[in-house]
Amino acid sequence: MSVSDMFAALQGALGQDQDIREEIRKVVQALEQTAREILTLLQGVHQGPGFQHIPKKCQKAREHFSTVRTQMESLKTKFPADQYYRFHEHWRFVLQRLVFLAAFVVYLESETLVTREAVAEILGIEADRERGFHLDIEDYLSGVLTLASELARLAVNSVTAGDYSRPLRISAFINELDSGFRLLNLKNDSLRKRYDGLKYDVKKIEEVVYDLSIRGLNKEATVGAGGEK
Amino acid sequence: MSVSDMFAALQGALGQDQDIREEIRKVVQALEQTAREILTLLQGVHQGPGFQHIPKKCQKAREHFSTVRTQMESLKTKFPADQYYRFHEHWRFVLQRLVFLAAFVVYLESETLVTREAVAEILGIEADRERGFHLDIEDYLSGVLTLASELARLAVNSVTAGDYSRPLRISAFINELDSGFRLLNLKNDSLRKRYDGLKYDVKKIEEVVYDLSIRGLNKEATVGAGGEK
Amino acid sequence: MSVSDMFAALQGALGQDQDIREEIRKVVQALEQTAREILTLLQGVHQGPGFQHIPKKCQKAREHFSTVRTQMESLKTKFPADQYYRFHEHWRFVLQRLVFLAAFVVYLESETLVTREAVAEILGIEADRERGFHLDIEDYLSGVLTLASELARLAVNSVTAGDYSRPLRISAFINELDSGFRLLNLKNDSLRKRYDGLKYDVKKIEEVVYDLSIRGLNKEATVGAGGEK
Amino acid sequence: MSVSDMFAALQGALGQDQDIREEIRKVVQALEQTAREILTLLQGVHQGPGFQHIPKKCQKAREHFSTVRTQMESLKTKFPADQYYRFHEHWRFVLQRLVFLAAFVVYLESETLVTREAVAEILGIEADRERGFHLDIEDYLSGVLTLASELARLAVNSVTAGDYSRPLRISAFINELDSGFRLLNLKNDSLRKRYDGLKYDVKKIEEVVYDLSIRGLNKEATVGAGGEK
Amino acid sequence: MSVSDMFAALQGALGQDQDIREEIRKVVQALEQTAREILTLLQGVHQGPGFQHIPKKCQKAREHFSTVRTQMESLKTKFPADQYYRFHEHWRFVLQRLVFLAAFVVYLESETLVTREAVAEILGIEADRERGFHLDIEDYLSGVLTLASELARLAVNSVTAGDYSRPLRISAFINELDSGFRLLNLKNDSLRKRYDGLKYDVKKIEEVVYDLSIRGLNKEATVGAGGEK
Amino acid sequence: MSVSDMFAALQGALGQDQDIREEIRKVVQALEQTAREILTLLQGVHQGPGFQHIPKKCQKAREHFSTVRTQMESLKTKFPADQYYRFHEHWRFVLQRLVFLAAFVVYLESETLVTREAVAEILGIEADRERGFHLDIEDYLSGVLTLASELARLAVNSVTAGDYSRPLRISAFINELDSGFRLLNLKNDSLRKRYDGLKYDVKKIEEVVYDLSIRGLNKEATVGAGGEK
Amino acid sequence: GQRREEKENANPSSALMTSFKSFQLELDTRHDKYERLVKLSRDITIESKRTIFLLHRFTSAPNGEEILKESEVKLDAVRQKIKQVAQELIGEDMYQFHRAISPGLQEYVEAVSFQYFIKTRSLISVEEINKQLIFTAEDREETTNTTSNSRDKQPHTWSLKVTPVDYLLGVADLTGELMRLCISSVGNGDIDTPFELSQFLRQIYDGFTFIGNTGPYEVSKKLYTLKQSLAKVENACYTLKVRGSEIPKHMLADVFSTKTELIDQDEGLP
Amino acid sequence: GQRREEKENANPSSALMTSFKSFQLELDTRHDKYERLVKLSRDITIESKRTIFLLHRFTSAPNGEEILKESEVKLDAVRQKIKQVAQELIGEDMYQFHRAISPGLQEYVEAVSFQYFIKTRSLISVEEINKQLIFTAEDREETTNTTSNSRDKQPHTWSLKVTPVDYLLGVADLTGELMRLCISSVGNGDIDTPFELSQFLRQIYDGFTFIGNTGPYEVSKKLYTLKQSLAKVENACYTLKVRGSEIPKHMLADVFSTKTELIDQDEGLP
Ligand SMILES: [Mn+2]
Ligand SMILES: [Mn+2]
Repeated sequence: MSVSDMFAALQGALGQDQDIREEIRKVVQALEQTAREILTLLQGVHQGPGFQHIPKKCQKAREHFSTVRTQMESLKTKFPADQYYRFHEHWRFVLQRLVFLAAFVVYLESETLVTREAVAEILGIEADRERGFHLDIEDYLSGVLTLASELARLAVNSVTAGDYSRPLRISAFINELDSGFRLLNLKNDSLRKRYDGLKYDVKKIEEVVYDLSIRGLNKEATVGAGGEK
Repeated sequence: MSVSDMFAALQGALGQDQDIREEIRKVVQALEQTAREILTLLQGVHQGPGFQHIPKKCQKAREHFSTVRTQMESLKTKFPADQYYRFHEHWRFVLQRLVFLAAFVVYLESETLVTREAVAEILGIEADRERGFHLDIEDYLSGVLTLASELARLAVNSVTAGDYSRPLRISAFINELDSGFRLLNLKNDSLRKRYDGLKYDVKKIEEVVYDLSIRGLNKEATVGAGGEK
Repeated sequence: MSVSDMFAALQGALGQDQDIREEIRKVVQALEQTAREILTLLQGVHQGPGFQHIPKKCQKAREHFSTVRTQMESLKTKFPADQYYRFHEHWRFVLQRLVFLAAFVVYLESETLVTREAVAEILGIEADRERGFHLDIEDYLSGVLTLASELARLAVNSVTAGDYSRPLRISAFINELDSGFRLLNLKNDSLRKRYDGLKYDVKKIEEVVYDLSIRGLNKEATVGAGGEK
Repeated sequence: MSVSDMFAALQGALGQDQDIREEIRKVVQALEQTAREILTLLQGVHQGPGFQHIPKKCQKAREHFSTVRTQMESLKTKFPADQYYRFHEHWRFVLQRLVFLAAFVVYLESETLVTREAVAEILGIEADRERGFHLDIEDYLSGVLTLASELARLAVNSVTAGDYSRPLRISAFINELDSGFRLLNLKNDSLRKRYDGLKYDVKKIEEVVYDLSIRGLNKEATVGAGGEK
Repeated sequence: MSVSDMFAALQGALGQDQDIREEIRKVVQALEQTAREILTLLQGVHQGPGFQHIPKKCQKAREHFSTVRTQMESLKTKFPADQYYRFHEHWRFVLQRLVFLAAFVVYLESETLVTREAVAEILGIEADRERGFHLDIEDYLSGVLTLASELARLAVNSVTAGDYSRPLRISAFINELDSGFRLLNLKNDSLRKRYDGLKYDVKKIEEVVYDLSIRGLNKEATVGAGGEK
Repeated sequence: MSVSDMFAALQGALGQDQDIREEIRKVVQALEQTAREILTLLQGVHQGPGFQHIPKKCQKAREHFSTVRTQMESLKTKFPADQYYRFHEHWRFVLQRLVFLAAFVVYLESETLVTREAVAEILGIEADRERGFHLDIEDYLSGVLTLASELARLAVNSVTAGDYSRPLRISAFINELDSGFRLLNLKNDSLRKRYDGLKYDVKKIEEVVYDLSIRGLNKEATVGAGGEK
Repeated sequence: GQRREEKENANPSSALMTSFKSFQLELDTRHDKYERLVKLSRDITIESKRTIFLLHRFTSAPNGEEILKESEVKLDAVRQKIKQVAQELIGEDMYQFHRAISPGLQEYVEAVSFQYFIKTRSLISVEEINKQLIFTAEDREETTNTTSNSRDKQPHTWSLKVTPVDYLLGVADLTGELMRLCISSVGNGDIDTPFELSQFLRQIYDGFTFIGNTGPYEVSKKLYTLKQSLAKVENACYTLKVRGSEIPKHMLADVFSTKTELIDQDEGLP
Repeated sequence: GQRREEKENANPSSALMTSFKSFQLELDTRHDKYERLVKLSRDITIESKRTIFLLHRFTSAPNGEEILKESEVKLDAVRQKIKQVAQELIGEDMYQFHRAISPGLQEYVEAVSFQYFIKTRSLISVEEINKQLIFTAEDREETTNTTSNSRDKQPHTWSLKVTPVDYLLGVADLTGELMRLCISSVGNGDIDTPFELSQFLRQIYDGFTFIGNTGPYEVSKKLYTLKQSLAKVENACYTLKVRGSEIPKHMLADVFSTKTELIDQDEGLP
């Protein structure tokens, strides 16, 4: 093989990489659009009347997630399956956001923490690296931390909407989450930083519970909550 | 699965990543040591008497490369095969240096450019990503550019050692290399920068050829070179 | 044409550009001065007694806007009409500030969002690019986001001043604004960043409403508000 | 004159300059030490029991300022009077800090803003450039902005210490300060930046007042304050 | 005095300062323009044929320096004489450049180093701080270092233009300069850094002289030079 | 012990440390001055006539080293003997420079590499850490690398001065040095970086030897050198 | 049901929501146009860079004319892209989108002025560049036929003007390419080009010095690199001169013809 | 053959080569020691960090004593590592290797002072810390028995002294952990700890203010973060005070016992 043949082949390989990145960028943009639509849908729960329509909103969000799955399917085809980490940065941000949205839907439906497996299924990807396009563990955790923030806000707005039991349940959930995170020996700087924010969410919710307690509204809540279920 | 079980599992995964990096670093250090030994060996060619012992030096270097292959074998076992690019930065530098050393040996032996396939074989890795731990194309090119610099220096020292034909042959080789690189549409900043250096190597060698020409030593060289082969 | 003639011509073009910019800077400074005066005037509403004089303050601010219109008239003459975006950066900041001030006045007067057309009229410019010096849509939106911040602060200070109904009305207004912004597909970095700040304003106001709710002051407010209108 | 004679003469001049700077640095270090002592002393007011000892602390601080004046007297002798701005950078930082400390003492004593003339007198320097070592206007303003921050913190800690009236008075003071700054046409980058921070202090104090108001504690405060005075 | 009266007074002082700076900037811009013209003029000496016109170019440059002196005269009137160092940064850069240009002219004319006194006279300012607007010693040295760089370039281009004697003279001159600088005890960071560059200029010129020597061109030069003088 | 007592004690320790550093800085300044004088003296060898006075220059330099020894004696008294590395950074730079200067003198005298023991003796310190204020091995090596650079320059200037044998001897010396350094397993960043520079010195000298070879001047040199000794 | 639900958030038919829907449309239109222009600009950049790479082969190859022709074809393709830019900008204030297209235009200036230098050994003017960026309807018909007929009837022209600053920045980068050209000329035994280049680069350097800091910051920022490039070219000339000094000038031609033969021989070998 | 070949480069028995071989030995010995110390320091850092994580669980768990005990075990393990460091430094100038071990020691100071605060609500002194870093031979025997007998016979002690600067930097970082402790105390309904913490942090802040810029740069660099932490704690106390103001103090206990019950109930659920 002549030197110039060798270099022509090399040139081909270099160009290919650029093309792949361009393709990935396009799909990621579409994913961001879908994520924004789901967000808009779910924001409604914070407002007074929204509390009554949570199930319907969740159902609608579930429909949007089928679009996500189609887009993810497309994303997977854009690059060789075993080069996930070569291009990771491109979809990292939107994936964390989608994890949050899925976790929010699951929480609203069942008041439980979505597992990594379940969220992967909702997004149409794998929980396990060996099995294909997967959900990186740090991205999962990052999405879960965003959920905690959102729930702190939801606790405040529940009170405004007259629902005094929800903050107590959120408080228990967030406390459990906090215990979970304490088990982790976080090294990663950005994740550690975001985790520090969790303490403020815990504190905020605790203050709401405190406000309810000193007014005896927590008891009312327990009764009310009992009746609601 | 309880939240705390979930988090205990997550913690395991996070710790694993750190361990892998630690392991990789160790093997890379050993590779650097071997690379330095090969370099010391080959540096001898620049000095007067060294010119006569090129074949023996190449042979010895070849032996060192078997150590490299063993170390590479060990490196491959340190991380999942499909996460090459997750850890690429760790071995990038030493790999480029080894490419240079292999290319230098091959040049000294046969005055040809080692192909990507051949260098991969010398290092005990794959030229093709699909087949396992491979030689990234940019790393290969970077090593080749280091070779060009070394040859410019060799041309100068050949003259001092009274070998007037070698610079002419180096000149032809480097010119061909330069033509090859011109075929590439380089985007990558660091590679482009290193490629700019090639022009200076070409220029330096050309100046040597020029010096020989104006003294008529190039003709002497052609004769001498003919006899030598 | 010689190289040096060519550069002399280029130098001429560059010099002219500099002169224009100098002229623009002077008018913009005057606009900033006027904007600062309007701001000082409107800041008064945050303080206790200020709440009673809102209408008067608005009226006074309206007078200052006639100065703004005169200065804008002067600004338009300083550069070729079709090169608005060439010099956009110079007046961008002050224009956004003036949009905010106009939007604040309009909100205080009628608790509505000023339209782009209306704010353009108040500032003596066009809403439409084709018709002359106009109000860029992103500058309009940026000014509106500043209004949101200011209203969050006003909600806090209303409570201090004993007006419990205003925060509820601000909350409804901000929520509507937030929904509106969520319709937008923001790309622009600085606007996007400022929009991200909106969620803190929303949260702050939610917390004020929460504080009123848990103390039953929101009902009091509604009654009071009813009576007030 | 030979080149080496020229340079020998130049070295003389350079050496002199360096000696002056060395001397200035020493006095500035002493000033910093005194400033630190005053700061440590005044920090005590944030502590619960410290509130009762404010007058005593102020008196003690006043004593330290006589040390400051002695040190300033020494500083003035270290360089030719008309080269103030040549060495300005050396004492700029400590001077701003001393202005803050003097302003803090004066505020604690009388809840008023110290004038430039008064602060210059406390520090044993001139308010007016023509009359000698003076207090640069920007350094004065910078010190005043530090005071605003400190008062925001004091408002918070006053509430914690059970003093509900002080935040109301601080709020009024800071509002007046804010209006004052709005009269200025700041260009200087660092001062402008620091001024932008003032609005956070204003907001922080407004939120403290809000928290007191919504709980009716501001009325309690007014009553208490009335009794206290 | 009320806070707002105080700030109104402060604004007066701040405005004045800003006006002075504005005025200074304008004159400095004019000086930069003149400096640029002199530079363009002198750049011609690097051009092959330019060597013959050095005297004419110097003469022309001298004429431009009379413009410089007029502009300097104007600069002096823009601020109180004893606040030189307050505004030093504004003209520092252009002054260093003018020192370089004057030193270059003087070198081209007489192959000597211009003294601080002489350069001050050429620029129409004082060498001595006590006597008025003066040339700061570090600015003088900085300009001289720029000269050294320029001469290294000139040595190279002289050879290209076939003048083999000039590099030898430049080499002697630069060596003397280097010895001079070694007498100085430099602390100043930026000047020190620039001085570190001098050794590269020295080395560059030594290499030029070397290239001439090894080819016997320096003897030719001496002969030629002898004849030239 | 109260917190404030603890901090008072810490402050005492820190103050002491500062005093020691201040003392050290003063002696180091004096050493720098002496080093600069030796440097000025030795720089003379690069210039034409300097070649003939090498022995005299070396002798003079030797005298300056007795000043160095006195200053070193003083340095040793400034800090506790077993805290050498606590303050190492202060004298590191000047010590490396002095090593270079001593090594240069020794090379000029005998064309050998000064040993660590010998250089320590010249500087009046120990080669061995256990025996007192010693010469750190990295500082020794760093000084030797500076020597290599200086010799590359000397090779160039020897040719200019018509001494064609010296470059050949320097070349042999530098090659030996290079081999020596390649034995070392350098980790330390700054030493490693400086060592990387050695290859440029080697290359430069190789090019000088090349220039001599191609012109047959190296043979002349050998003859001349033989005769010279 | 759905209607009611939407109401929960905000009334979709409220005045505010209506106006935000119109904002959405306006912003999306603008962003889409901007995106299209960014993509065109990227294409222009890539193709211009490739043209420059191609032109660097000019010196080494004996097929100079072919390479020039090929570069002309490539630049024509780039100009077709610029035409698309021009069409996007009809009725717009071009400065609104200037940031999107500026990098591409600068790279085009670099490429076209490089080609021009190789052909004419002189600097192309900004007017000359802009002359080539006036496109007529006929050009358009060739590429896009889907547009309405009414427009096709009258002869249209679209044009785009490279700004002085874009031109200057492109020329500043050109000097880097010229430096590379110089170094490889030496590497190819071409002894005239370096001297021509040093003279040419000095003129450009003088031009930039003359403009100095009156231009925008980006321009003055390039001055340092420009000076470096010039120094490299000057040093190359110096080396040639110094080495050439050792033999009479008339022998140089011989030296290089020998050299060319040698290379030709080498190329003939397997 | 081999001998001759080596000669080509440089005479391996020349004085220069001999001394460079000794340099190699010396440098390698030093670097190896440095490397070992860096690794020990990393282990110390990691284990100290884990101890801190563990101690943060103290507030939430009812099993406080257990956690304290567990932390003591962990810190003992850390001290065993520090002992290894001390052994490496026998006969050395510890400052030569200070940069290698400083990060680990700082983190240890942070961990041990955190534990000390939780136990005693006061600041551990640097003397107290150093007292725990004196190790005797018996300690050594437990872990390493491979050393020579001759040494074992005489009772040895090794010690390491944390420098004032390491201590200060560790304490500065401690304040960050204390801030986290404060925020989560509020989150756990503990209303006393925040007030204690604010007082304690203020003392430390005053201490750092007192030291100011007389210490090295790293210390003054921490001042800003320290101030932020203090502000966060002060704000938390403020919030508690303000919210607590709405009910009579004697009722607070009720509020929180209710709260605890509620959580206990929750934990009892499946
Ligand atoms: Mn380019
Ligand atoms: Mn920590």
